[in-house]
Amino acid sequence: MTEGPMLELRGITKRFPGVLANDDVSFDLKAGEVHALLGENGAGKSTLMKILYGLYEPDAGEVLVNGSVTSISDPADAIAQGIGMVHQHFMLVPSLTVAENVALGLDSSRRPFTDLDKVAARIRELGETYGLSIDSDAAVWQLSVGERQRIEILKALYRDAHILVLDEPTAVLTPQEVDDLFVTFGRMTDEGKGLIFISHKLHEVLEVSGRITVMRLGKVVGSVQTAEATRQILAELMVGRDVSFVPDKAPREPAEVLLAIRNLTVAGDRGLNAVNGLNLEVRAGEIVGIAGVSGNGQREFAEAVAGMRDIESGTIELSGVDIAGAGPSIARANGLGYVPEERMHEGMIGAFTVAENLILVHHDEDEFSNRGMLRFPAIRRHAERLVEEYAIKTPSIDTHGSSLSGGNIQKMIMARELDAEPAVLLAAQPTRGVDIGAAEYIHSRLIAQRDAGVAVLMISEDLDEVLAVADRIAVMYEGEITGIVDAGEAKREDIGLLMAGG
Amino acid sequence: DSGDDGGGDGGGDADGIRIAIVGPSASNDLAFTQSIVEGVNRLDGVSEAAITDGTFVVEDAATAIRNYADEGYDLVLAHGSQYGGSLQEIAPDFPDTQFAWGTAADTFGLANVSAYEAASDQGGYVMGVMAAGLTESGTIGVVGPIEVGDAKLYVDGFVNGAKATDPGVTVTVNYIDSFSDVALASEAAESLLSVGADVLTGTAQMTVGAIGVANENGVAWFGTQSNQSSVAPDIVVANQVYKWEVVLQDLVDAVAAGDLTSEVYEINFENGGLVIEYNDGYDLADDLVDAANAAIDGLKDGSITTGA
Amino acid sequence: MLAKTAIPIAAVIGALVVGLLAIAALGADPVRALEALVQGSLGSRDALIETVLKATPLLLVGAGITVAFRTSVINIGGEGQMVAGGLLSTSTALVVPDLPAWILLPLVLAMGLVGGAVWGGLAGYLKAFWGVNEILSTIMLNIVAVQLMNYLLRGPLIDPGEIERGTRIPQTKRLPEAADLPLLFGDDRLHSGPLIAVAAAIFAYILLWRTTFGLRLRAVGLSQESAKYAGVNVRWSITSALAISGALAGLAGAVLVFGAESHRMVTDGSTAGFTGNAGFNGIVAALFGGLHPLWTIPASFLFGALLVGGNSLQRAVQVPSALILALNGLVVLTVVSTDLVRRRLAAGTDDAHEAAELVSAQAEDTS
Amino acid sequence: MSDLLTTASLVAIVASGIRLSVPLLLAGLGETFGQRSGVLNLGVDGVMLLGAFGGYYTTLKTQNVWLGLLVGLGIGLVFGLLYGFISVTLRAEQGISGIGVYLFGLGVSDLLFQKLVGTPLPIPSFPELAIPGVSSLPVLGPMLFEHSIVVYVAFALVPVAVIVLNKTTFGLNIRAVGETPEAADSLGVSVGRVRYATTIIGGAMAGAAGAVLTIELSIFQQNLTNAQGFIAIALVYFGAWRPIGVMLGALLFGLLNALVLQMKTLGIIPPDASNLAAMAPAIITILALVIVANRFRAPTALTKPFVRGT
Ligand SMILES: Nc1ncnc2c1ncn2[C@@H]1O[C@H](COP(=O)(O)OP(=O)(O)OP(=O)(O)O)[C@@H](O)[C@H]1O
Ligand SMILES: Nc1ncnc2c1ncn2[C@@H]1O[C@H](COP(=O)(O)OP(=O)(O)OP(=O)(O)O)[C@@H](O)[C@H]1O
Ligand SMILES: [Mg+2]
Ligand SMILES: [Mg+2]
Repeated sequence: MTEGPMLELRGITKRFPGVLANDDVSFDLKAGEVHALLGENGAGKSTLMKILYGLYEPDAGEVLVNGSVTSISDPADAIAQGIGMVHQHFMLVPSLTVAENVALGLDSSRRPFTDLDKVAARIRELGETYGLSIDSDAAVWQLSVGERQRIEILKALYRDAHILVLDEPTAVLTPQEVDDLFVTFGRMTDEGKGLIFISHKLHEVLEVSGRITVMRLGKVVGSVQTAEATRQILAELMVGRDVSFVPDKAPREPAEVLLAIRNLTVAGDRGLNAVNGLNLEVRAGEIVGIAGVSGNGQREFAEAVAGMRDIESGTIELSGVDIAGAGPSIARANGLGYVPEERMHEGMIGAFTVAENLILVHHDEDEFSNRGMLRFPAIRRHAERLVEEYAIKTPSIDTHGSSLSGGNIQKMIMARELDAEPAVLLAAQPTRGVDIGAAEYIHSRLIAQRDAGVAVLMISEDLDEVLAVADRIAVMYEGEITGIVDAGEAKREDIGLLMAGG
Repeated sequence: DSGDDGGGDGGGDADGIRIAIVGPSASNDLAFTQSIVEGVNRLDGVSEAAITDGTFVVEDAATAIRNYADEGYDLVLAHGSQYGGSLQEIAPDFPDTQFAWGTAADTFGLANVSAYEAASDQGGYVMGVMAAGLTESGTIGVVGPIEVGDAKLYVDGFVNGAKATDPGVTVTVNYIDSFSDVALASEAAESLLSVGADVLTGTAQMTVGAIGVANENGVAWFGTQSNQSSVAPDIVVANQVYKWEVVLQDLVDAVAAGDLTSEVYEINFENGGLVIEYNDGYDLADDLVDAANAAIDGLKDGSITTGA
Repeated sequence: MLAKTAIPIAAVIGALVVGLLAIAALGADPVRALEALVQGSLGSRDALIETVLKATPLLLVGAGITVAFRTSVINIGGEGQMVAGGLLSTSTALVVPDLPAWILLPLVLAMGLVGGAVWGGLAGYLKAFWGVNEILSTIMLNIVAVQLMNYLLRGPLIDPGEIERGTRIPQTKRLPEAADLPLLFGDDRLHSGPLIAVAAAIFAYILLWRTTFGLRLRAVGLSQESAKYAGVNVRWSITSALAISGALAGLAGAVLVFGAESHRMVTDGSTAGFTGNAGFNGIVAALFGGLHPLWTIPASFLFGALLVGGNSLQRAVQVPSALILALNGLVVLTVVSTDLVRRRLAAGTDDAHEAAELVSAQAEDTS
Repeated sequence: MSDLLTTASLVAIVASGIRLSVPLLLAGLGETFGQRSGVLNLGVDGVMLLGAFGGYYTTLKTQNVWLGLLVGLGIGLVFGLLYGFISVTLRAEQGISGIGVYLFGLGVSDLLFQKLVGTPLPIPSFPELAIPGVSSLPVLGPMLFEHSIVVYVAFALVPVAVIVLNKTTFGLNIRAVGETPEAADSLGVSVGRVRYATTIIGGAMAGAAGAVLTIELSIFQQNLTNAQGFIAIALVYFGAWRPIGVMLGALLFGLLNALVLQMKTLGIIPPDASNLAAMAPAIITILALVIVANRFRAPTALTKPFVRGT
């Protein structure tokens, strides 16, 4: 039953204002296989899949399901064709229950009424068959990312999808959860379902897929049988040159403690404590990397340190001053620089110009304002300088922030934060969603800061990044630091274990 | 400028003068504005009557008044007590145009401004007399808008009339604090019924709501400002109706003769500007009609005062 | 920029055509109507003055609306805020009538600002600190304002003459001449209100795009998270945005009182009797102007001309004034409906973009 | 004060409050559907007026109140459709387009009234229905069970709305579309169609509310609703987008107005202070909300047009 592809994409081209997201892309999927789609951020993977799922109209190209050309102009068509998709950004209604989210858009056996009990029963069955257990009556907002992930897969299975697209499903999972997910993959392929698996994590791809297709800048740059692939080959295909997985950095002696966090407890959005009595010190001239699987309190921790989130108890001392709960202005006034995880929604304002974004947090300083009036000449000079200094790719300083690429948005934010010469720099997921080129640049900037005597605290879910950049690695698990090791003698496996709470 | 660019029905060349009315509510409000429109339509020697109704915005009214004057209308009626302040400023700019302000009693000492008002307290008084005779429960209800101007005058006259006839009756007045809330007026009437009122009256355009309630409950209703019998043929006893033409005719004639007038006109029973129109659909005991007529005579010869 | 003006104007024309058809259907002469519409609003010096005066409260309210909208709060409380401003400034003039003009006039205008700011700021405070949606609070505060007006003009503020004469018209006595808005050219009725309104629009522009405070407001309007990150006190910003919006509406109220021919405050029992619906129409004017204070200047003029022309049309062909109201509604609908087209064409220009983003930003803080 | 507490006046207050709340309730329930799906319609009052005139004119001509109600509902339905087109298809700014609908309805209803009717004539009102058994209860009977049929219908619609919103697939779609349209869209739910449906329901209910108002009053007049449509919108926020909450809001507002009226009738409120008393319902409504406000969140996508792929 594995002869003839169940799905074929031919010559797909998709253009967005300013970007050629997909450039004559062809791709196919056979029944019972896991076909991995690999590529840097912005390579065009999601766009291709969104076209397959009817969310975007392709400018050119055609889609064949079981050998016959089909037009998929919206998700309903895709679903009807047996195509299911687990989106990179969850497509769930937080205020609804699991069962409601699954039942959404389906006919009910008890029209016009919902038949949620039946849905729940079916969810239980599927859960057992595929190893995806979940409480159907729980409201989604109460569930962990891992659980939400399961709902997304269940939604597809419930609609008996034969073709399942999973767009970076592992980004948010613990190693254990990833293993469980792969078990589920196995059960699905055994039934002859075909899976398209998108990921940045080479070892995962190598572990689970049968075929690997690599995209770069909207084009397919290679397709290999997993058996013949290696990490190095894939990395070079992705980036187009050989990648230095480790940035060069000279050893350096840390000096006095600039950031001291004691017994910090922070409540999460759902009221439960996301950070429990956490203790941590960061010294001048060192980079402390916080490793951990997302959802272990890193976000709440970062927001608390940045003054964005009220705390339950504990202290956060910046150069000796406790700024806990005082608000972002106070934190900044005491020498904190902050590169937030929520780049788009927190670090910048899309409809503000580059120039405006570059003074967003310092607009009140005498350099940029005089008795409440903005000083445009100074603001423009400042912007020109930073764009130059930090190699921010933008048509002009009057361009809207939202029109910059992810990497350049990040550079813009870094530029703003670093130019304020902070004593302590907090960078959350600094390279998530930015391509390797920009990532290398950002890493070198962080190291330069450290060399200049700044206390750098970097939070990342990308263990390789932490290993490469940090001097000391603190592992965060369920709101606590479960261990601190020197990057020198850190072993991947040990840290992985700590990340899993072991 | 020539008068020809104003007015809908073909210029002012026909014999007779051109009148413009500016009124605050709809010209079919069964109340204040309708009364003047009907009055003007009954005037002789009028070639054209232009109407701008629903002009509750005082500034818009001022504009309309000014423009009508500007467009050469011979007589401009500012039919709203709230327009006075504006008219006082406008009139001097058009010394040859005759203005009239109603309902009011002040001409600001301007040669080309007259004022007209209704002795609505007189009608109110007479209605009160009949109501007092009609009530069996001894409770009479009044639905008022906001306690101001013409409305207050009518209500006070009504209360005094009833009291004078039978000191024993209680007249309960409910001002709903709105000229426009028909639903509230209707509930005010219900509320009055709940305390035993078996005769109702009310003034201003929102009272149609109250009439409806009176109608449903078969409770007698006394109307004012214009004939409301059509709204509730079975229960409207009588209406105080304004015959503005009675006083305005003088004004029209004067204007036609080319004179300017600065008078305060009042329509009352004496000059026949106020009339009680009985509803044929309602058979009212003769003695009450007599009582009403007696009161009217008394008011005419001054032997009775409304005390309002 | 072209799209910004061309599209709304085309929309207005479209609506007018429908209106003229309706007039023909009512048996009146549409050509005369059109003539009167244009003549009565733009055709003569007096007509122009009429239009400018009509546009004045629209511009004041509209300028405030842009500030509120840019902070992504919907202020539909303009009516009540105008009344509040009118009442406070009127009371002030009655309490200290003998002050010299150079003190009294600025004082009463300032009181207009204060009255409106309190009324609007109250809604802002309730939203920011108590989560009371501004749509609910402003609607309710409009009701409170009208009753307050009727109470004061019937009682404490009423012209003593009205009591003596027994006519009891709910109006103040003629307010001190020292508080009259100076006339610009002596003889006609063009007072300095329009200048104040234009100044207010310029103020709103400078506030929004030239000051740190405005930067904060716009940040809050586009992304509360980013604003908080930038150290902005979001609650404070929301409160002040509605207060400013209310203040300008309140100033419009004061201008109505001290620029009115009667130079007194009078009520017919409704807010509209005093405001002439400027509290609502100002929102429309602001939209005409693409939620930009400076563009709101011509937009208010256009809309003012439409209102004045509509009234003159009514007088000329004697159609019921209700038709004019319907026509205004139609104009608003056609303009707002073609806004997407306008945004598309104007896309890329900074604040078109920003206005577009605003629409999506609305959601987050509608709570 | 003591007169206020007599059963007679208590009965009057409650019965009156219930009557006053009915149009608010009907319009509010309709608007709740729209807002739950993410569409705000500030034009409710205008649609009410159009429905009111349609209902009045039909009843006047046919003397059939049910036909009148039907026509009012139908007119509302058409304008709901129109508003759907403006706000969903054309993605117009919802804070403003509703004002256009309001002005349009205010003008057109009055215009048609003047042209087609002229002097207002009375129309029949809905038959009263004393619920057998309970209506003979001493105090409660006249308070609650001697109303016209539409009153019971209006309140019966509350549980219906609750069930539709929470127990049907349609309601599920509405809630999803109002919170996370992209999620609903990704499962093949047509965001546009759902929102059209709710704006149509909202319009129809508003039109019906207007018809009920005019028929209950058995008369029409320009601006008959006197801004009740805006109050209905406010009550949707008051009720935190839940039918029960909207009902409580409508009852609160109606009862407070009835209470003030009764206190005026009983002379407890002196005429001089009566304007101040008339503020009470509005003020108390705000204060009441201050107490509950922070517990509830507006539908996330409220006033936010949906565009796929952004
Ligand atoms: N709706 C959109 N409008 C404009 N540009 C878009 C849109 N969606 C994607 N793009 C651009 O198209 C390119 C490909 O984006 P896409 O999301 O497909 O990349 P990706 O491979 O999925 O990246 P990632 O690994 O971060 O998910 C990027 O440059 C992105 O900025
Ligand atoms: N948007 C703003 N507009 C005007 N003044 C502001 C604004 N934001 C802050 N301020 C002024 O600066 C003061 C401190 O600002 P800040 O943002 O630090 O508030 P805060 O008191 O720290 O509250 P929070 O911790 O919630 O931000 C505010 O109380 C206010 O007086
Ligand atoms: Mg992607
Ligand atoms: Mg702060």
